[in-house]
Amino acid sequence: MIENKAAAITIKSSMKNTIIELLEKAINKEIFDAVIIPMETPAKDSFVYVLVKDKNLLKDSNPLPPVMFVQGAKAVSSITRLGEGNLKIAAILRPCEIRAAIELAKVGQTNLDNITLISMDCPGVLPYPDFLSDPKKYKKLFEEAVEKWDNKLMRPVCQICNHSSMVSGDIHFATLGINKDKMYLIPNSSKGKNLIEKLELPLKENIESWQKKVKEISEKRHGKRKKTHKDLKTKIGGIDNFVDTFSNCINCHNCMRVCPVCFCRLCYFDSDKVKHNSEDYLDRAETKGSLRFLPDTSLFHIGRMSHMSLSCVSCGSCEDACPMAIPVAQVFSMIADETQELFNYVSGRDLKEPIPLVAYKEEELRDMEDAHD
Amino acid sequence: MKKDEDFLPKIIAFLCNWCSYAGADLAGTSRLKYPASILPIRVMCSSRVDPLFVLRAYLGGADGVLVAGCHPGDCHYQEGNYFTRRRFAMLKKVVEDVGLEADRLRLSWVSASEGQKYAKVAKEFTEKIKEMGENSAKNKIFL
Amino acid sequence: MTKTVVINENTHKGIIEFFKLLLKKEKVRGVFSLKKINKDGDIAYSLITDPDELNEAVPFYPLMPVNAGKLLSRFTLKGSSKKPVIAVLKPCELRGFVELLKRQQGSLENLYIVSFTCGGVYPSKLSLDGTIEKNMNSYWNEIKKGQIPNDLRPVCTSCTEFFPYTADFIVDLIDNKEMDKKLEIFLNSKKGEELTKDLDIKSLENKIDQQKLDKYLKKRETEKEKIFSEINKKLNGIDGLVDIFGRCIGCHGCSKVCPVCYCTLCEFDSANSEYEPSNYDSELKRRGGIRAPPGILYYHLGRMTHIGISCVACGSCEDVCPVDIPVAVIFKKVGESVQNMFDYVAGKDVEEEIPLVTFKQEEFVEIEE
Amino acid sequence: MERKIGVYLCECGPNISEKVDLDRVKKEISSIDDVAVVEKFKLLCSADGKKYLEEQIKNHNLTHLVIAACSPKEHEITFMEVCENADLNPYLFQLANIREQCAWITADKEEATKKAIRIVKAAVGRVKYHSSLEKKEIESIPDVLVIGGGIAGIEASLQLASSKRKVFLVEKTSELGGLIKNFEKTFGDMKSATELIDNKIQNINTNENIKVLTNCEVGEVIGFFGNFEIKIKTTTGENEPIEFNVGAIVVATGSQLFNPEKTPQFGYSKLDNVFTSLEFEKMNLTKNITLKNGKTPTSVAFIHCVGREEKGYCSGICCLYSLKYASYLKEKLPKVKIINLYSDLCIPGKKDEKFFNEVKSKNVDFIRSSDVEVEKNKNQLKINFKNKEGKKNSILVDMVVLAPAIEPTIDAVKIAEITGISQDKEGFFAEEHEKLNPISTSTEGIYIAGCAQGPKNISETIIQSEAAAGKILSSLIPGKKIKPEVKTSVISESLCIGCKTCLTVCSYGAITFDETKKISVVNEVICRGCGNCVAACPSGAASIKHFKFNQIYQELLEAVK
Repeated sequence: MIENKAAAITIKSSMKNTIIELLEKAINKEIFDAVIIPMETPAKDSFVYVLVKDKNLLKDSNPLPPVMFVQGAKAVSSITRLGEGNLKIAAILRPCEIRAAIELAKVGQTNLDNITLISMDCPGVLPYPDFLSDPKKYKKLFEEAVEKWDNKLMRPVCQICNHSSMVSGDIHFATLGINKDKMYLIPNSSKGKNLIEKLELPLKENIESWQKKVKEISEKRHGKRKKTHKDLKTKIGGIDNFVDTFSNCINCHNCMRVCPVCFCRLCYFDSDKVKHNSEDYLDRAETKGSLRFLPDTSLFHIGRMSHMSLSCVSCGSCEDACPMAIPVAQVFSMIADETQELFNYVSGRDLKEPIPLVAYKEEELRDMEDAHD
Repeated sequence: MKKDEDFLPKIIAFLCNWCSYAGADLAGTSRLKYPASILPIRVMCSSRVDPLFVLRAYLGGADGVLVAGCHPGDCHYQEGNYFTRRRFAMLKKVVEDVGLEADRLRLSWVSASEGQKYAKVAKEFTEKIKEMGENSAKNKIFL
Repeated sequence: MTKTVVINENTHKGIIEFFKLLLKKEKVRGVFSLKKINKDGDIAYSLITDPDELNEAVPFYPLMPVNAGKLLSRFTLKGSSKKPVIAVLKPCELRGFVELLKRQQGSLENLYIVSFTCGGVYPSKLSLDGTIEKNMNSYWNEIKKGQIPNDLRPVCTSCTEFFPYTADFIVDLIDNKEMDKKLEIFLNSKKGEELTKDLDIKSLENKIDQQKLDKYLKKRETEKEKIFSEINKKLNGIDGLVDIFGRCIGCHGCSKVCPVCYCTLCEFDSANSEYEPSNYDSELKRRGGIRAPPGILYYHLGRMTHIGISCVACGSCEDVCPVDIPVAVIFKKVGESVQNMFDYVAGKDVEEEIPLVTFKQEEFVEIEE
Repeated sequence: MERKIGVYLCECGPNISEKVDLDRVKKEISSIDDVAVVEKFKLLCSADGKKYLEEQIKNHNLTHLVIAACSPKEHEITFMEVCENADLNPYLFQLANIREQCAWITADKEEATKKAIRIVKAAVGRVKYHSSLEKKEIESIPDVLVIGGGIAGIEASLQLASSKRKVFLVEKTSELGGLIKNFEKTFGDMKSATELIDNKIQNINTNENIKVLTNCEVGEVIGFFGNFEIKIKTTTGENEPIEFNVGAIVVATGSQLFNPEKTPQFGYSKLDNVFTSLEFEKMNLTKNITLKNGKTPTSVAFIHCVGREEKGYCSGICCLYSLKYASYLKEKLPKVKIINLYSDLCIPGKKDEKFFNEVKSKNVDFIRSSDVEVEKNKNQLKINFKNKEGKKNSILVDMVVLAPAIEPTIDAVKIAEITGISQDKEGFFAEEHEKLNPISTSTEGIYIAGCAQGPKNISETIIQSEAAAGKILSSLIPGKKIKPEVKTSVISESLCIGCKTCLTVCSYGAITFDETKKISVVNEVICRGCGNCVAACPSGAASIKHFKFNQIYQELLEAVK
């Protein structure tokens, strides 16, 4: 955060409309050429990210949809991977999506030069399968839950999310701890400050009440998170329990495909390196009497953890996409917390912070080593 | 949907180098007139036209897509156009089966000496597309 | 008349006994089958080499966690085993495997296939809350009576290719009144006859009741008409397609699990399918807005042009879809239609060439207008 | 590297400028990213124009060039040369056709201008994705392998052999000459066939640049135009295979007769005194024409078109050799009665009508007939047939000579497999194109001559042999390197999954399968660059230089806009 001040905006009809109006204004002032924002599908059964320029289309967008259909970082990546382009773009994303977009920037999968990342206090999202079972009903339920800031209906990983407010990005729409008729626009970078200036908004509100509320929620969630992870660890501890957790896995790799920080063109676990000849498989079968086929389900999941847990943002996309209802996101969020703690790293916190495995410190991790004589 | 007289469709024409492109050139050197709707893309053989190119053109908003090659049996590369024909037949079927307008896709055999035929195909196809109106995929944002 | 092996046990026990005998006599080194893999009764395909482990096998279980054709491809792709392996596949899995064989993605060497007239499977999701297990009795009662059980995958209730043409061993389950008393295994190939030649096992000459199967086929055809006419109502121009596929999240799980999608890197995951910034620019100018990532319809329609010709309508794609798009029904419809053009049934015959790598000089003359 | 695209609009005198508002085109194109310069010029293909372009490329340090002018069929090569002279790789250039397919066909100037803008934009979009390509040159071997020692192979060998070009002539039997060895005379001119062939064989034997390999057959052919590795086996299998390299191959394996046992109604091999044409030729050449019992025949019937229906084509020479046989008979047995039973007479060519009239005037009968059957009738043969009115009729003769269809030799399948050339549905070797390339095959550097390609008479065979030789003489010049197609397919090793789809659709055998890596590999020397494999490959592993995905796609994108 660059300073402890915010611009206040009066909420007229709804928070959603206020955000859209502000974006419209920014487009009119040619601060942005286009906006990346969720929009409801014509069938009204889901949402998609769209890159919009047309102001009439922008009216139909929804900055705070009830589900995370596609992780927003993936949308940003699809637009900027091949270059920053000529368009100045505002991206309306949830905090975890912004973090993923930043992780991807570290590995060249997003180019944030022309992107202004805009976040909001995130109430969490509904599990996608629940939503799909009755979109109309769940849209209503979601709105009610947001109103009450009650996240019992939200996904398990959202319920234990301790990064649900501004973490990184350029500017943030704050609603927590603020009167219902207002929201704050808090700049978090020079880009963000620039936006406020261009919009001619006075940067004078004190943000203490928001900070206090955010901290309170974050701490509460952190405690819940630790407890949940601890329980989970007991549940999946040991190889048998671990294998059982993933026993229904059908190797569709949907979890990997939707993961915002799994960016490989061809996943190692889909490559030739995991294909073997019949004899090898039979030999392996004979050591145990029977070999589950495809084998190596655990290798895939643990391997993926080793590949991406340092960048995992606990967004929950993997769990939403799992057709076999495996609690992937919960397991991964637990592992991610542990690996990131090793390096005092929070994925997507800061673009300048290198991903731990491409950096080192001379004096670190000494307790991992054998004692030297 | 736009159906007025002024509507000049956008038609992408994939032309094989040896027959159809030469045929289209001949239409020009013979000073035949046909609508400016046709945008030619030269390929060495019609068999280079991956059905996905046609699909991209269609979903990208082209009002029509023409694939033209040597007559069967006359392919410069012996039998490329037979494969083109199968792929095209299949693509058209898929497009039709999912409820899209297969009539926006057309396959024609035009030899190097058939300038007349090329002009005729161009005119007819343009007329046909004019009747059908604009490709509604053009303005969709959820594709 | 076909040579037929008979075991006087119910079909389930019988087939396990048959496999045990093959293992004991060292006719095969392993059995590939669905099997209960843990105390919770979760079921997965397994490669079984220990006769005791066979007790947990459930070869005819109405579940297809993964299309086993794809698994057998993986099993044999990098080199066949030196000793025979016998595998139980559903007919569509077998056809998927055959399509892969045509594309050099596996081998039949030292591989024996058992298949059966298939009553269909449940959506895999139903295995999670125990629904399938609960339905087992009623499922088999319906199959025994030659009826179509409820709640199966839509592509199963409407499947008309439930006969395993190329299997070495066929068990006829549909409308089989004697299922609880005995197991008959029809030896459908020379290979099959060879394997069972000097087994100490009862055999006779018998034949599969075609009339009975035809009757069942009629029921499935009626069901198919119903399902197709429903989907046709939705397949209504570009808007209809956007309504169906609009909620696709682009996970491409459908192609990942598709038995006939075999590419190292899918075209639709490749650089070819990425948009340049300038493409976004021009799309915005034209449409005012564009989905990101773009290309949902391009992906699905493109995939139809790639593998519609080989689609075996197994339903795996729909099963894996996290957003419940009726992918399998649409692919089944398009696949059948495309295959009909060439008088081709995907996976029916190993020798038959895939229509798109061959041609006839006189065909589709009408397509050139 | 920074892209600097130069776009030059050719007025083509009034041809383009009158129909297209080039100033507007210039304005529109100028605003495109990476376009460094847009200029128009009155005639770019003129000497002045070419000089101007060269200077422009150099002065502006252009990295890519687009010329909007006529059809690439007209001046693509011209401008590619300009690029080369200006040290710009010629493949970094794109010619936008705004003349033949725009200015000349569009009535309205406004529409023509708009279309021209789209065409040029598409070309600019495309050229951004062009990459430099290098022309390749490979050493070639001038020597030639000729398969088949009949008249076709002999003629080709004689035409080809010289001090700088060795010819290997492979014949599976123990002597050269082929079928003609059995002939007394050639039809039409009725000159000595033995003399013709013996002279040619002598020329072969005295030519030190021709190596004759009798009792030999081709065991293996690997390689491509300019360098084929050949393995020759002896038919006896005794000696070690002979190995050598050649630059081109002539396949002249000739033909054989349709086996009349497949048409039992003619009684061949069941009835005495029913002969095939070739048996009759041999009998005529080696001894007297006699019946089985040693007597001289008093009447002989020639039955034409044996197997024509079964094979589905007219062999085209049987009528004429039957006339020749009538001549033999009338010369040796002047009193013999000769009847020709034909369904259609095939007497083409500028001289053979005269020959036909001469033979006919010697009291030789011609009966148009159908449903011909031969049966035994005491010591004679009874031929039942329907005449042209459809009435049943019959005649009695002493001898029947059948004129069976000409078909490919049984070796054809094997040779096709070894050389990789294809056969047509009749089993003859397929020419690359019936009219455009009737001597070439699907494999560059392999040519066909004589009856191996289809039934032919001797003169036609010689013409074809000379043509095949001509093709080789003009393309395989000693000391000169071969320039294979530059715009060939490439298959990505990491993306290919080895499904062999590309290999199956390739008409040239340019793709092989690497059995170790289990992937397809393009032989760039053989590939002709059609791009069929690229469209067939589902995983995008195959691509083709200069017609790559992005090159076409960007052109398409601009065109759709």
